[in-house]
Amino acid sequence: MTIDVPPSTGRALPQLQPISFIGPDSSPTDAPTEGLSIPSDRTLLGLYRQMVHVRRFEAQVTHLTRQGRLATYPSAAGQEACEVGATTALAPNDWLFPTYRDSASLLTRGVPVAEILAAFRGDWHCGFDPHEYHTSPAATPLATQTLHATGFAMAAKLKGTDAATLTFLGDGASSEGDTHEAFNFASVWQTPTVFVLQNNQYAISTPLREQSNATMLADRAAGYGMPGIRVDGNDVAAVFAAVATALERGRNGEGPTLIECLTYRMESHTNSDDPTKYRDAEEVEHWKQFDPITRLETYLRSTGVLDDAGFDEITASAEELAASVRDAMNDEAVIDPSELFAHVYASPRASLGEQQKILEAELAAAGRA
Amino acid sequence: MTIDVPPSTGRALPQLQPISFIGPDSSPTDAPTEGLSIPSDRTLLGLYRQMVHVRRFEAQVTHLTRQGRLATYPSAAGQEACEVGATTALAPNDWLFPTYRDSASLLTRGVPVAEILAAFRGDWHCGFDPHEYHTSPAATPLATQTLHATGFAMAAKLKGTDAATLTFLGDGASSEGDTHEAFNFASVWQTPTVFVLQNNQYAISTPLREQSNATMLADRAAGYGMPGIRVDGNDVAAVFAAVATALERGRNGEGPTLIECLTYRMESHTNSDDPTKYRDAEEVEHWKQFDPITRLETYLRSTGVLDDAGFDEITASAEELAASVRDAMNDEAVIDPSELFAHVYASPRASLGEQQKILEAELAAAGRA
Amino acid sequence: MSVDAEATASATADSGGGTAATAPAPVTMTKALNAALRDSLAADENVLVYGEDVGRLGGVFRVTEGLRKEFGPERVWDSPLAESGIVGTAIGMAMGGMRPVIEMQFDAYAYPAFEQIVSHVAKMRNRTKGRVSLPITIRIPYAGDIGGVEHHSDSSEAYWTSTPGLTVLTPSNPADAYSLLRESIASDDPVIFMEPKSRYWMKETLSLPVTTAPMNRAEVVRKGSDVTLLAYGPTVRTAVEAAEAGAEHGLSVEVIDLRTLSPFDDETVSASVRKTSRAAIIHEAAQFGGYGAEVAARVTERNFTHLSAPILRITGFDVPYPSPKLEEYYLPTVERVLDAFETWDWEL
Amino acid sequence: MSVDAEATASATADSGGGTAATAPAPVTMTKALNAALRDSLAADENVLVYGEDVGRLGGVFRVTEGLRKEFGPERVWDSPLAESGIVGTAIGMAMGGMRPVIEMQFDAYAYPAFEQIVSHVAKMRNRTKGRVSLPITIRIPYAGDIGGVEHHSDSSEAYWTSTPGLTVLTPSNPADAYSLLRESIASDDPVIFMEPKSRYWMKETLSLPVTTAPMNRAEVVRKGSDVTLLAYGPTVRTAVEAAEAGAEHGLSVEVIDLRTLSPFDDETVSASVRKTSRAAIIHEAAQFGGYGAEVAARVTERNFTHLSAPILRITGFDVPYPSPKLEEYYLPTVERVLDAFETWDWEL
Ligand SMILES: Cc1ncc(C[n+]2csc(CCOP(=O)(O)OP(=O)(O)O)c2C)c(N)n1
Ligand SMILES: Cc1ncc(C[n+]2csc(CCOP(=O)(O)OP(=O)(O)O)c2C)c(N)n1
Ligand SMILES: [Mg+2]
Ligand SMILES: [Mg+2]
Repeated sequence: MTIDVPPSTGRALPQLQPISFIGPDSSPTDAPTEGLSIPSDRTLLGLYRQMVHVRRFEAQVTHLTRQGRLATYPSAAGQEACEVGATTALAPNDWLFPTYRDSASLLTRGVPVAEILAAFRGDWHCGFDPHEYHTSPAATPLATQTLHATGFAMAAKLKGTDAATLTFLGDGASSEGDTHEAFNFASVWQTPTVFVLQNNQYAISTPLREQSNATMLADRAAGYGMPGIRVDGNDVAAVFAAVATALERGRNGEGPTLIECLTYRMESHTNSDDPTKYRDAEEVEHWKQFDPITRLETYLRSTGVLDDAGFDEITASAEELAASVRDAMNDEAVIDPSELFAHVYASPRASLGEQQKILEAELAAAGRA
Repeated sequence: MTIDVPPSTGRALPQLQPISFIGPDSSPTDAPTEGLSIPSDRTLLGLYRQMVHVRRFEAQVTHLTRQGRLATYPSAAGQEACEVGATTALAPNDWLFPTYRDSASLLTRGVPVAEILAAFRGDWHCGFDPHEYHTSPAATPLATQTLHATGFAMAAKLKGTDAATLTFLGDGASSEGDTHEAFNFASVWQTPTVFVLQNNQYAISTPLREQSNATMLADRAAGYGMPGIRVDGNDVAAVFAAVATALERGRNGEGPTLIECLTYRMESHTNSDDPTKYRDAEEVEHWKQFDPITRLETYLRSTGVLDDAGFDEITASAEELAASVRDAMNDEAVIDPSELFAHVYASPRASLGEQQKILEAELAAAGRA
Repeated sequence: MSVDAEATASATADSGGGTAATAPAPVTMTKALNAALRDSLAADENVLVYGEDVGRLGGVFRVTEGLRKEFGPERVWDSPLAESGIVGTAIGMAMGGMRPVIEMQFDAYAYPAFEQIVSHVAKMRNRTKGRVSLPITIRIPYAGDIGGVEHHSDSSEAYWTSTPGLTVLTPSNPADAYSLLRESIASDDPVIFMEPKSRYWMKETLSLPVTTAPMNRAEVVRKGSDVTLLAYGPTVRTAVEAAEAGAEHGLSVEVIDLRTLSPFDDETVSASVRKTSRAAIIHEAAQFGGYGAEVAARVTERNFTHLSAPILRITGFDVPYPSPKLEEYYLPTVERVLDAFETWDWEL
Repeated sequence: MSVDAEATASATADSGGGTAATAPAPVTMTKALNAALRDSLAADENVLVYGEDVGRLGGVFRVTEGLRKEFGPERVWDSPLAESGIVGTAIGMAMGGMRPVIEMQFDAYAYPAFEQIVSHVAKMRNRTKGRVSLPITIRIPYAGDIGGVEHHSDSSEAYWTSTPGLTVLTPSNPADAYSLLRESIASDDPVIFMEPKSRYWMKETLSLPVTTAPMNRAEVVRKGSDVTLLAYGPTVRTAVEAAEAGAEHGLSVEVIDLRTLSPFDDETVSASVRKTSRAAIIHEAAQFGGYGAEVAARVTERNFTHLSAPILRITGFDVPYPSPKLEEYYLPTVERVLDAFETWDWEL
């Protein structure tokens, strides 16, 4: 049957070696670049600065969990190049659809420290105003946000704005049905959506090889007629370039892109996890050589973009950020119990009013109102 | 980063031209065959015979819906090569996981006419004993059965039996999250599962181009590290050979296979559908030239495997089948109202007993018990 | 029903208004729904209609017939076949300023979207302290009595009504179908809009647009003094027939059409129950954990001393929705209603 | 708890039995569940345990700890991360003769599997007129009071209890956790087995294996004569504390642990209510359409003339499960129970 065979454009499976500009040894690589260009020195310095900041931020927050002052925190330590590289590539009007893992991206997006912490210390679920930061609430149900990012991008396309959307998802989340549906809807509708799949090789304890039998997760894209590329997720230059280009493609009406960032989760899943149950210390040790921050630091020093003074200034400002985290924690918000009822519906419900009265009476009786 | 790049085996995207042995003009094609061999004359004659039977069966059933004697029937007219070719390739111990579209496969699997009709005339949901025919109830919720087929195959693998499973799904169903999850589980677990995707180019009214932007749906397979091939779904020789080989692979521990069968739904979605709203008569007309039955008939006559006497015998036996359909319809089953309660739980529930008494009292009062 | 320039300019959040009125004519529920969608699309350019087969085909029940042609495939279109995808993208679209009206083809086919509905649609406003509204209308054809194959006749209202954050409506007649759907689409709260399949072809003489009682209000559709019979969607007709049959036996039955399942209109129902002292609720869904349980529980809580008898639930049995030949035994009938009334001790 | 040859040979459908008894020792609910899984795996080679992180890690709550090591990765393993996939494959495995015991990592993460559970797990037996059994146990950690992030504290029991075809159990203590889980796994009916997260670390001195009352029976856990207080899972402890507090005020509260939510043990509950004439149900889930509605409705239907007051529901409020700092205001407390009792007219 020689009929109805559609054209084969965009069908080929891409490179196996991840796209990379700056190698683990901090020198330029001969890895494929797929036509991308390395960001300017200025951009690289900004990315470096921001990576240092988010790492310091996460170290501080993780420390607070160890002290028992915060219940749970999923750190993205080791994944700063993905978080910062991808998020920095966004234009202000673009929207970000992050997950629980992506506090570093919230910080990069400009969400204030206190508002990021608000969610983790249990003040309120979201913690910030999504419309203010063009950033959706961090999604906890895995993969669900990939569809929100697709729908938002469709709205932008229909309204004719130039907003694109970026969503993060993990290697584990890639197994959920919603991921498939999002890839498909985005490609059929040709929405300006960039899917940044942070393949950190574990979904809590489940290693990649038990999550997928694919040669690489970027290979999923071909099945949707969507470009899929694999990037060294610890090379922020590569992540930034790939995401910026994909966003641009989206804005130009060329549809969505899947970007698999190969990286590694250096910390436990959250502080309540025990990674010794499922991975060797050597494996973690091995991945230290690919650290995204020291790699860029050495590179920037070698090219003269960073010197000791610059380094000290960045370190100091990261320390200020850490201090602001501690300050924010000391400034514990008091949550009004009426918040329970205030935002369930746009139009108030009589029965919720009745329930609120019950609670108020209870609190009054306990001398708490 | 040159580490951790897995081998590229099985990664390449397959042929674009569908695998085919016997072309639309009934002569051998020069399409790719991917190492498959054309079935024996004897097998081809059996396939031909069964295709004639199922077509006659479906024509008869469709006629009964037109007479208003059956409510709804989704015919697979035009898709007989997929239905018969795939199902015939099964060994008796294998299990089939069909959909509402696949009555032809139930018939091929040996489910008696009256039991197939039982579901359509509203006697009971399934209509037959799955364990007797090694065939799951025809699934109505799209794509859900792909996971059942995967799970069953995993059970067979764990138990060390040699059963493989085959499931049908449509181009529309391929968009559901469950399809993705089934492909992934099957490939990670390397289960003996064959996914036969009947791409008949419509999901009710929705054309393929609004369902998927993929060049071909078989391309999905690469993203799971699973072989994916496209077959001329109107060439029963190709379908049979591809499915038989895939089942064999599965039994040999080589895991699942996705087989996209390119075909066309000649009838309306069901008899309550109005296809004039969404497709041209010319398109349907165009597809007549690819008819799977006339194609094989001409081929078998040309090779001398089929002669007039053989043809007449097959036609006559198909007429007998049609007569048995009419007989079965005249033999209307009386359904005992207690069936409502009999099979909800393995262990009886007191409250259902009470409800059954209410119903019995109602029927007694109405003089119906 | 033509949508003129004026309609586009003036129609706003209030249902009805805007469209030039049609002369009174018999209108089916599908036509009324179709008109509500058309008028909503005309009234607000952010309104979008998509789902499985809602475009070219006009939906398997023809509720969206003609809309793609009239408003173009950028406003009304066929989506890929994936319900979680449909709801999930609608969430994103609503965050992006749209008011999507999406269709789940049959009741049981909303289940793949369960997580998106329960974990996001219902919770986004609360999660964001009101910063993010999701004005999404999810249309779900529901309930049975159509001789459908398995999974085509579920009554899933209890799943939605027991989920805080959702508003759940169900019309029982063409006028309400129009008016409530327009209100749903105009609402800033997400609405589960349940359409009783077996009543799609029910006709009523109407002039459109029509504005009926606002959502969140139940309606007394037949006055009575002995019993309050609560119904919604497909069972309102059964309830009225039961009231008529009761009248023949000297029983005066007040029938209330709930219209909105969540929130529940305690005021209207309590007023009636305090008058009659007896109440029953009728629905197609199974009894155990069905919506009738909430009705019975809350009406009893609020009116215990006014009740002469327990509130009865006249419902489907506690079994999966049966195959067509068993449907007649499953569905609550006029006789089952009257039999239930007889179980009460009328001396109390 | 060692699994010896004898255990493997003799353990059958009856829970307990088989494993050599351990000396009495304090056992947490997680340990009891772990022992039940271990003994079930040892007793029947068709029992399989899989799900997200249940293998190497032993589950995020450590309920499956050590099982992969003991029984090997062909019996106990980590699946890909997809709940519909986990349930859907379990259906196929059960059709193929296995008895899968699968875990949904948190309550809200069963929602992606909703269609597989509601449209297939619950209906397969009925659809096939009993030809196909699905002996699947779906373990769901549920409810709150753990300071969890969003989606980690849902009480979803009403979704399952309102679905005909499912059996829904929830233990409130380690002994029941062991015994009911063994019974679930041995049952030919699919079971939704809901584990109260906040009680995972509750300890009881036990000798294992232990056989408690069979499933489908409620248990009077504290005798009383003035009020019947119904509870399950996490709220049984609250109920007992409320009964103790009530006793200080001269109120004699009978506490019943429902244990099985579907089916409901009408007999045990009615007997108690006929004695006390007053009843209340306490649960964490929101009130509207919650499981308590069914309890209130059916207990009232069956015992109306014996009741002196309406059945009260002491529950979470009708809002999405709140963030940790609001949790204490949301969850039903001993005070809320006692306040509720005061709303009754005690003169009646
Ligand atoms: C639908 C759903 N199922 C399960 C979970 C529980 N869970 C939270 S994080 C996680 C692992 C996710 O792994 P991955 O997607 O690789 O992201 P990573 O944590 O590595 O960033 C799981 C299973 C969830 N949040 N949502
Ligand atoms: C989960 C689910 N959603 C929607 C439907 C309604 N429905 C039945 S058949 C169909 C189209 C299926 O198309 P395809 O998968 O291509 O199979 P075909 O009918 O062409 O054989 C739809 C939308 C369904 N059965 N299940
Ligand atoms: Mg990961
Ligand atoms: Mg199709």
